Amino acid sequence: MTAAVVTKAPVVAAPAKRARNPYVQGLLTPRGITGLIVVGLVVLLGLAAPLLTSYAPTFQTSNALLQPSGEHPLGTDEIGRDLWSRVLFGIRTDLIVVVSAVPLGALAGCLLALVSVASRWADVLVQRLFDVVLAFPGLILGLTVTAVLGAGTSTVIVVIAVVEAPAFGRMLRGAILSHREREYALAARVGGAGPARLLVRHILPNAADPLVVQIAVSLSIAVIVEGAMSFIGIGVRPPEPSLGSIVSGSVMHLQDHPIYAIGPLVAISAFVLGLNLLAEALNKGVRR
Amino acid sequence: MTVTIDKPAEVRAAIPLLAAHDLRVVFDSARGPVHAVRGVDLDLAAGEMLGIVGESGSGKSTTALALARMLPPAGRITGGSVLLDGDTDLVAASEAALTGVRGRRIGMVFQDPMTSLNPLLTVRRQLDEALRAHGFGDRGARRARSIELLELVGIPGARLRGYPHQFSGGMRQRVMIALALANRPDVLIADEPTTALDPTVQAQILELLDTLRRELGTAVLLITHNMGVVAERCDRVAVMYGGRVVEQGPVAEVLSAPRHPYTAGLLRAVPRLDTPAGTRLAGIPGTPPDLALPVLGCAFANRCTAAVDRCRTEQPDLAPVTDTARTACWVPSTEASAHPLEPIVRRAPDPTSPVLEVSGVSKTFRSRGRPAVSALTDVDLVLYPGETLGVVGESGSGKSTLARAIVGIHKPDRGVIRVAGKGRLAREVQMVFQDPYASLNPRMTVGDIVADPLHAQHIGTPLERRARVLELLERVGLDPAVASRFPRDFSGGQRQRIGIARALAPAPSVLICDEAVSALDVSVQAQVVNLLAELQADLGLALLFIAHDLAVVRSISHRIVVLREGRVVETGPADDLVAHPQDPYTKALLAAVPSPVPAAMRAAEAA
Amino acid sequence: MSVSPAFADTLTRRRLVQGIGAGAALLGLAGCRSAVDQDKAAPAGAQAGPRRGGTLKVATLADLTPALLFTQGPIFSIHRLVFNTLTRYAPGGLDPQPELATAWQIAPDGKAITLTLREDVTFHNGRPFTAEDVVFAVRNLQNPQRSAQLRATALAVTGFDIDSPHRITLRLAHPVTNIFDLFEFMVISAKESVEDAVLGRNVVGTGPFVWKTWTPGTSLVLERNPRYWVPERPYLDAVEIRVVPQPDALIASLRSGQSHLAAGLGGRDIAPLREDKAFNLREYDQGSGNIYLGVNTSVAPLDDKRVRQALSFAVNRDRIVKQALGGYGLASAAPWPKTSPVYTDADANRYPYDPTRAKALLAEAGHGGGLDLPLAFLSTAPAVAQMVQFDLAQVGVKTTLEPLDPAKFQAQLIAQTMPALWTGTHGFASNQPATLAVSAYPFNEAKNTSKFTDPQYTEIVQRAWNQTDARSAAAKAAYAELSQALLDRQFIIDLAVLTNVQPATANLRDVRQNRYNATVLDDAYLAG
Amino acid sequence: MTGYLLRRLPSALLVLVLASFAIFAILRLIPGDPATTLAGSDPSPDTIAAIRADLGLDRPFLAQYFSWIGDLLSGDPGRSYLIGGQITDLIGDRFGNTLALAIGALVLMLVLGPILGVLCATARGRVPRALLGAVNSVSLTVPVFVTGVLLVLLFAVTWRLLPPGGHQSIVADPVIGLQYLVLPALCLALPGSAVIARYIKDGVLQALGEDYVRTARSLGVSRRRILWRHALPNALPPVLTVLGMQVGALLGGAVVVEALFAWPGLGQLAEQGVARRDYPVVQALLLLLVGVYVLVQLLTDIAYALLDPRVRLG
Repeated sequence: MTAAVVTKAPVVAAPAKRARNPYVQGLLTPRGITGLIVVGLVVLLGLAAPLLTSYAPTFQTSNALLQPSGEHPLGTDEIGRDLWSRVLFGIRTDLIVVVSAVPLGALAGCLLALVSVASRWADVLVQRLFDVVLAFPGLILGLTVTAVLGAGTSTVIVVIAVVEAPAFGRMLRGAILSHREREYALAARVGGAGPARLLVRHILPNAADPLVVQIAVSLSIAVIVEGAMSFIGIGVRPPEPSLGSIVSGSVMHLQDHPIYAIGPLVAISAFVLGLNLLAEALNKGVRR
Repeated sequence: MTVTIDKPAEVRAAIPLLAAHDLRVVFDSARGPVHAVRGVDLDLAAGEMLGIVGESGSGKSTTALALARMLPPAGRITGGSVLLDGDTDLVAASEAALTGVRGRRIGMVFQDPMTSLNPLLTVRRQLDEALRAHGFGDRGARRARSIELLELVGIPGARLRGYPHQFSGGMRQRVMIALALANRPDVLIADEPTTALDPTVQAQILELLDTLRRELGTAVLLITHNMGVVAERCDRVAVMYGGRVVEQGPVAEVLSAPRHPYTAGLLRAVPRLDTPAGTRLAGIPGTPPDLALPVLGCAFANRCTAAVDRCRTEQPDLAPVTDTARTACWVPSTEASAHPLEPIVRRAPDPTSPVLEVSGVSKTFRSRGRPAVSALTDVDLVLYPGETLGVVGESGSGKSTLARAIVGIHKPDRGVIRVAGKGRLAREVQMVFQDPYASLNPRMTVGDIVADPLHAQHIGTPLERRARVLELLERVGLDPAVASRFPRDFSGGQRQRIGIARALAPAPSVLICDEAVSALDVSVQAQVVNLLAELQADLGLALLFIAHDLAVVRSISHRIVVLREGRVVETGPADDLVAHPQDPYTKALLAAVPSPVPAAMRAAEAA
Repeated sequence: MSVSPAFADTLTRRRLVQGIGAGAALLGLAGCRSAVDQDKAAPAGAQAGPRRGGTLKVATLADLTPALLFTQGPIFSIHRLVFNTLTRYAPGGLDPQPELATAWQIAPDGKAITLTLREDVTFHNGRPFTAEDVVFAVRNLQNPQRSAQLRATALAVTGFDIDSPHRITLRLAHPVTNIFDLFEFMVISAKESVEDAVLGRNVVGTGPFVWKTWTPGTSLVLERNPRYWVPERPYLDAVEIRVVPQPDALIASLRSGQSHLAAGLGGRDIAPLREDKAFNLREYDQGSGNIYLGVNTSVAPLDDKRVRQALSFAVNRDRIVKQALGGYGLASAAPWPKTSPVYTDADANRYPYDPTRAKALLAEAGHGGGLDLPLAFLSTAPAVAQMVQFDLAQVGVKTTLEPLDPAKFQAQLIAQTMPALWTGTHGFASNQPATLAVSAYPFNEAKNTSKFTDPQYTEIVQRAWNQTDARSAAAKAAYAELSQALLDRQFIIDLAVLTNVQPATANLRDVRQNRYNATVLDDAYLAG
Repeated sequence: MTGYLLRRLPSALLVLVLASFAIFAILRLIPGDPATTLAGSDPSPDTIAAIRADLGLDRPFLAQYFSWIGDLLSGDPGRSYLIGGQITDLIGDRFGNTLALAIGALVLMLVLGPILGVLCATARGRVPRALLGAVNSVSLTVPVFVTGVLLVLLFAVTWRLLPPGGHQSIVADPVIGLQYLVLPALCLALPGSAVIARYIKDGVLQALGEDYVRTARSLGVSRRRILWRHALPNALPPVLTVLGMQVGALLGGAVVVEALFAWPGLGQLAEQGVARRDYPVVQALLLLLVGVYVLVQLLTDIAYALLDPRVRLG
């Protein structure tokens, strides 16, 4: 008779393991914390730029290519602008660019992915479209788009968004297709969920994990693309500083004034490295 | 250090071939150390077959791996010894010495033949590698030996050049055995070698192991969760629970007169093919211990009906109860346990008008670049209100395709599926899925999961839905308070209950259970099967119960349908079909099911 | 990440050390023969006087564009290597010297010029040079597809009288002061090869070097013309021109001895070489163009001369020369280099840096409250625009920078669609002042980017151009008037004359340039 | 296998067609045209009109597109308007240089990546592991123009071991040519190496946890053999996919590296071509890049099939 008792008696679940958000869990690893600190520091420097320097980033002193001093912690550039100020405001520019470009690209990619899973016909076209975008090296795409739209921050944003969109699109498409066949999704269909409910309520929340990781990865790629575009002279408009344009300016003076390159190199490397650490940490958290 | 040995009479070696003493294994996990094996004593004599049985988490596979120090990176041996030939302690041996032992002295066969062979290398290369590792001859000799080995396990030597993916599961397991036996080891450790295989294949592989043992004189350590396999093949058995051996002795003795309450419970929970339809299975209450937490006293104490205070404070050691058997229990039962048969209270089906009719359904899967696969061909079946129709068949028989076609996931190419009743299909037919882990959306609370069909079909007001969820949770034996928890907090059996609650939410008239209990341990399986039987009786549900385990199907079904390669080969009342199978395939299926009753005892029962 | 114990100890210290050793071996590659020190060990024992032989290696920032063969090349021109011209100006002034023409006679009314040609000249393909080739050269420049800058002057030639194979008279529509500018500019090419030449297949002239092989974007090899009409010349066996499209690499190629001469570097780029004794920084007195601030006079309030003059006062030309040009330039409000017949210090300093005066002028024009204007610039050259922007901001003229890529910049320049302000460069100020006014588009009296029209200016330009004798007092007066007109109207605000400087190794001697910056290697040699 | 490839063809062709149209259209959207560049530095508007007519740029858009496609199909991509020379020669030459750079980088990648990856997968102890991880992270993330500048600062400015930029043909003078190649190739190879290292590390670690490795261990196969014969080969197929994507990244990175090191390759040609609106050159170049991408994808698929019998034998 014991068995009968068992099935009737309410079963209490095992003691709840701390049900922490997987992202938080990933970020609270040594890697994640390092990433947070580095990125936080860079972002803080960028946001607090006006408070940390007495020079405007476009102010030109009469002294070009000065060595670092108390007055100019990183020296001055070839037309006498304070490099410390330019690096800080350069971070700011980069922040604006990546923070607007990556979500734009993600949105575009995700919308295309949704179109793609909705119809076979659209799928073929969208996938080939992604192929076409991926087939062009990012910078050559940048060159062409810049030639069409003219140089400037908005062009950089468009280029980054276009470059990033396929990654998001493919990722989301793959995730949707695979989650669609999982048992919980089938169960939802058996339960009567229509395509919209299935997608929004069941599949997307589960398929979103890799996207969150991809956003961190894309942010770091965006910093690199902005840098590379500015480096080859098709980035943000002068006289606004960006990390890439400062590096670009410094290259002319590597031989006679190498200190010029230090500030932007450190800033850009730390930024990208930090974002990558975050991406890795998130990835670990999600995979766990 | 002396090891007491209980040798079967027919084995006369003074020193066991392989002996483990107080073996302890700890795994590192996110939740801290897990004491998976907590002091195991085992010994294996030359030429014998020792079975280790236990449910998942009992530590049987970990023990098997630890014997050859093959633990995965997270695991480590924290104590005890493993003596080979009575002198070489493998726990303390160097890695180089172990490499010499593995494959040469101890061979291993693993559970999943699909993943246990290197997919990139031909069978020949893998056999060659095994031989080469122990310096077997030159290339030519190794090649000759490889052919010999393949033929030994019943594969034509010509298939030497094949890749693993070109072999069926059973064939791969044969290759695996050939690999393990390549260097004629004295000990073969077989870790659930047939669990992933269909019953008929399982029988063949076990037969092969048995033959090879007899011919080559290899001692076999057979790890399994299947009492029937132990009963049919092993000389001795060790029952594991909570990381320890709780009972050990000759098979005939342990299975017919279990001394440990756990062994007895396990034996009661195992469905037997000869149990008539409509019999209640006996589950073991509760869940296995969490080995990440300290275990005080007997690990089984809180599930044991006979437990006394001492059981909860003091850990019993394995102690002799007879000349040949030992058990670790403070209150071992002294007489052979009866096997009471308890009928399920169930309604008679109403055969007037079918609630589900499947007629002439065919389904073929086509994918680019691969030959088309006919999953279903002209399948007919009917299901009446209050009836349980068992569907059995081996992998590839089309069972799951049939289930999915009925609930509308697959659209049949031909044929009609009719569901009586007024509402929409989704309201009338619901399904319980196989995988308790994959079938619940990990991002939703239990309450939301159960309420999902109600939301999806716009049934009831939010308040009504909430009440319904609580009612359903209680109905399937869960505390309604768990509604706010997430699936990850639940065990497999509990998740299946959640899945059942979800399926019941829209008050369907047909419930389809697609291998719904296959992934569960027997003690839990019995609980879930009983729950389903009760629900059917209470709610008058029609149940389509799909499984590959004939014994379980018989116990719950009114009628049984046998599927083979997408066709119905036989159908009939459950007891009739099992007792008097007509189709040769049904006969073969039945013959392949091992009975958990030792041969001697079976003979006694028959008499 | 945890690792199976079976794979322990794989990375031992020993292996790490081995790894480092392997890395060092890889670098050891540099030990055997280094690209850095290649050729640096020049044979000792410098000898006096020209030396025959050797290959002059030139590194240049940009390749030649065959389609633009007959225009003034911006970087390194092969005009005077493969070709000759009819006459050439003597160094330091505008005195024509004989080259393929040995003598010339201008008609009294200035409407014809008769040339006597050398008789001993053959093209590289063996055909003798005759008067017909002069006719072709002029017609070639008249062809709009050749894009020649001196086309306006070439079009003034209305007819040809060939007296003999080596004597020809060019008839002119009107007296032309800059006819010798045309002759300095106009290369004599073999007409049968011109279609090949503009496709870069083969270029045939009469010059000291013969076109050998061209690998677009990479290199051009010229070999000594053994039948050159100047005896014993050239000294060099060959000229190898390599494209190194990055200033740093260009300097590196000089330093490593891979090239003797670097072309196309700006004053700022060559700073690292200034202290290095192994190199000469060759300066040529005619300048290599001007940087200017263009003003669209159709945009209010830039139609007001006072506003334009205010802008001119607001710009710190000295700082631009110092920072943007690395000191290699002449801060000047007038376009003329110091060698120009019309150059005066007063004109150059007509608009000294004077923000106060600029503000006063702006206030006078009614814009004391400041202005906000777009400022376009060539995206490849952002420094000057940024400096101008900063200076203008100091007097209350706020500007928004608009980068344009070269093609777009050019298109807008020509289509007169430049915004209110732009920075750019122009040439043609180093010869007869009239050439600037008729050949440099920004200054064209009839149609220019500034949309500036002024009958008085037109009259002055025509007068300066139509003089019979460039050295006459009337001509000089007209030139001075032209200069004053430009300085007063300020539709083009000149900022600085670029110093023409080419770094070269110290052993390279006697390199010259003509007035259009084409390198002349007739007498050049590599000292031992 | 052949069938498997044949099925890939239609989508490859579709990519090429879509790309050719996109390329052609985008170039026409760019303000300014080749005529303005051809007209020299101080041209007059009628000069430009004459040149436009001469180049056929005054014809309708679609007519120009189809005549381009027609020429391409007949094997003639035309001549450069500005740079001069047959486009096949021009691009062939630059492509050769970029290819030399890419191959150099690829070789470095294939040497550095697996070494680093295997070291990462098998390293024991906190310090070596942290060190290798740091090397990997830094190479992976620091942009090429930053590593490029650093490499120049170290090897060319400070130590004067290698030239800071420029190019010499490897064919003509291997020793010197190689010295020019080392820095740009290294700079280009670093991120890819790190990606490969990461995939190999993950793949090897994953393979080491696979059942067949357990089988090999149970057979007494030595750990070295397990690493090289079992784990590494099984880690390779995903690396291959990544490698295919890295080739694209190589070409993309080449633009920056070529700019930094004055390497006369496709990147420079593209930059010049776009800047001067040299339509035929840019069109051919971009289409070539798409072709390379498509080809690399196909090659990746083939290599994948060769590596994995499950794909090869179906």
